[in-house]
Amino acid sequence: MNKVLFFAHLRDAVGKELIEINASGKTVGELKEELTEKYHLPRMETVMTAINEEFASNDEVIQDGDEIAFIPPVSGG
Amino acid sequence: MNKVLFFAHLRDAVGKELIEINASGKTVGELKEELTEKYHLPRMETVMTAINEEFASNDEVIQDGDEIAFIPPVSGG
Amino acid sequence: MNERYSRQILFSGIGREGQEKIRNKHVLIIGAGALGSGNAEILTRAGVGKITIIDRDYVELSNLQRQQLYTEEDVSEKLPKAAAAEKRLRAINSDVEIRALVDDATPEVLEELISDVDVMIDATDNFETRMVINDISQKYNVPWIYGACVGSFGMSFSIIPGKTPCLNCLLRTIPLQGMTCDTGGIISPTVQMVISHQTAEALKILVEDWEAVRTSFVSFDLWRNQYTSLKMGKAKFAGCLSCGEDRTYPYLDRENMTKSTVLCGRDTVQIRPSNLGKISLERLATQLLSLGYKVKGNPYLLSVEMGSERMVIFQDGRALIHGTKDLIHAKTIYQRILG
Amino acid sequence: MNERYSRQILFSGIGREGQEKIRNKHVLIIGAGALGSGNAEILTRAGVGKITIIDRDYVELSNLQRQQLYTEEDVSEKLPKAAAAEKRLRAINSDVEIRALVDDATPEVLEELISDVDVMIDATDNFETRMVINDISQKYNVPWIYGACVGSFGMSFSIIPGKTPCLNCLLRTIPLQGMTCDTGGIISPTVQMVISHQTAEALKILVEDWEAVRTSFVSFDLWRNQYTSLKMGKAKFAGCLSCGEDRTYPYLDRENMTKSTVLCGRDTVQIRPSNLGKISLERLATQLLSLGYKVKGNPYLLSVEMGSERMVIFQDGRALIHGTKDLIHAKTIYQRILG
Repeated sequence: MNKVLFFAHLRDAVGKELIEINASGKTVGELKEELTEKYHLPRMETVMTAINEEFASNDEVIQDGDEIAFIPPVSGG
Repeated sequence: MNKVLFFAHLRDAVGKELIEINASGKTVGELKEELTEKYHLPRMETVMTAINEEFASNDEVIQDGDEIAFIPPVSGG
Repeated sequence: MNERYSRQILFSGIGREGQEKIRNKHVLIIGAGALGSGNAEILTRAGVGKITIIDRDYVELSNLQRQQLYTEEDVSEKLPKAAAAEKRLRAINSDVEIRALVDDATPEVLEELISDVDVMIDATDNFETRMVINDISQKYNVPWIYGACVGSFGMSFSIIPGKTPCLNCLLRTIPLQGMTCDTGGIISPTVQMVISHQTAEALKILVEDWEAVRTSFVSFDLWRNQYTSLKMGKAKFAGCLSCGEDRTYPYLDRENMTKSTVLCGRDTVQIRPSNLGKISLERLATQLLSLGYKVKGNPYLLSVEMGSERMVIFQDGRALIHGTKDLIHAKTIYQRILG
Repeated sequence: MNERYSRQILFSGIGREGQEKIRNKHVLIIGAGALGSGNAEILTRAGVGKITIIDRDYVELSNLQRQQLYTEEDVSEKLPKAAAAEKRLRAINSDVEIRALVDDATPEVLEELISDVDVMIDATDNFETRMVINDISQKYNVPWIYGACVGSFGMSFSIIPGKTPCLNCLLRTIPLQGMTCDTGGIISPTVQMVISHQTAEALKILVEDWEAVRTSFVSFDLWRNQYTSLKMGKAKFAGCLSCGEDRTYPYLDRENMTKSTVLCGRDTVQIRPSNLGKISLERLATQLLSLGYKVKGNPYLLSVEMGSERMVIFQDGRALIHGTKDLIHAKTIYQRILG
């Protein structure tokens, strides 16, 4: 199983900060697509992904137990 | 084994942020005394202790693998 | 939409209803130094209905490095901090009722101010006053937000009566020799980060979003890139004299306060701290020397030159401040060094 | 000891030598909004030798909730932010050489300013300018500190050429529709916390304490009590056009910039963004409606009333701003909504 954390407006879109799903074997890109569809997440292609508090690219493969976080870069200032 | 983290001036006194020692079976109070002697730490009786990111009192017993942190409340402002 | 606060109303945690609540609340800020001036500016800009700020000190040149309401002109006019703060806060937001008091935050003074206060912000520089705030908070059921910093290290904790542990639970006794900005230095990003935490908590309390109020104790070091958040449930102490069942509010008792007395016929004030206990004169001497102070001493006392004053500190924490008859000024000097 | 900076010199990370370095450095702050005014105040108080701040905008009433250098008087005088900032910064610290420019931070303008700059602070409100800063940073080997915030959510990352990944590595393409303070709202504690991180990093860079500079990407949510710090080593992209081996600095190329043109004979400016690509008009409409804007539209375009102007947005991101001939004003309005 994997914990998936959502930050900022992604959290609002999903309705909670944390979900638990089984994403092991999937790439980050595949997980993004799946979640985009399920939760209608906006613009996931520009969202930063972390696996276990380390930056991960779209083709990285998720292992069982990995903690995933999605952090949308924002532009306000 | 246990990781022990020092914050603020305690870190300066010890010379590093993190040490690894075996403290399992000791109480927080005993560990404080031991470290005070070894590193000449100032006023440990007023320093807050956390075990695994949770506040711990002086009579709490440390388990193997516990992460200890010493955080001195400061008065500046 | 109220144009002035439109960006704040847009934020989902506040909204129009939250802004209305903020507009009808009263915040008491104790201290107008680094934390006090920053907290006051943010809450004034946010449109809080009424802000009371109390401080006993004057604006000095060495304040300008981090105390954001003040200018070089305030230093040259030697304005009291509360007065200088009031002037700037009014220019920032004339909607807010600002009450500025040049006074020492004693139990008597705070008990008089507390009646319609919704939250207190700790912007003091010593544990003695914090313990008074803590007792007032418990006695009158008003939340307060602890904040403190030295160097690049800072911390904050929201204290909600009946819900979280109180400061007395955490500390049990007042640390006599806490690090202060006059002994450990301070950089302004640290101050601002403590203020960020304090004002975010204050806004949550003002809009009554109790779910959102942080229950953990935050501490961080900006130079060493550390940030920790501690769960505090276990810190609650049933026998606590400030928040336990048999509470006495010990810090509202005059007996437990630092006493300052002008010594008759001499240009000297004596300071006698509340919790007498030995301090390490040797360690204090080393520390003060490394900071560039002129220090002389023997096993029984230390003598420190501080500008036009000279402070003599005894092992039990008692001190004589020579060169002044001003009780409040003497206490300020004392707490700058001894926290 | 220099009395004014004594508390900063006392801090072990700075010291007398560090203060001397700070005194001889030049910081360029791009933007004088919420992040810019706060960064400028802290660095001015810290005694940086020279500070240049550039902004194209004017002080408006809705800025006062979080933009700390400005007062109600600045609003009523409609002062440019750079000019109002300069006035206040001078009153705070006459030691510091303040240069304030009322201008758009285009590649040309920034390339002219960069020569003796030691660090750039990102205080912009859009990714397009950030990408320009990022390319300038790589081309001239000057670190910059990214900072951004919306609502209670904020982030910061220090970008050191040759050491850390750059913003282009992280984003690969510019997000066309980033959340902005005009769409997601903002509270001032969030701004201050980003500023704390940015100024702490700036001080480390100014005193050349490269060991202390944070290499992780920080993000936090003050309302939801979150704080994360991500290791970024793996984000470095060898083929990056800004910092890779075959770099072209694409964002310094005029072809890749948002173009604004006054439409002949009409009181209208056309904005054509650099990275054309479909945007979701439906989502944008829902968002703007929920924020209280008057929105009309069809599958091909949206029309939004914004005070005295009206913006028509097409699917490819192109927009017409009716009611103005001022290119910079039009671009400001556009980026407020589209980030």
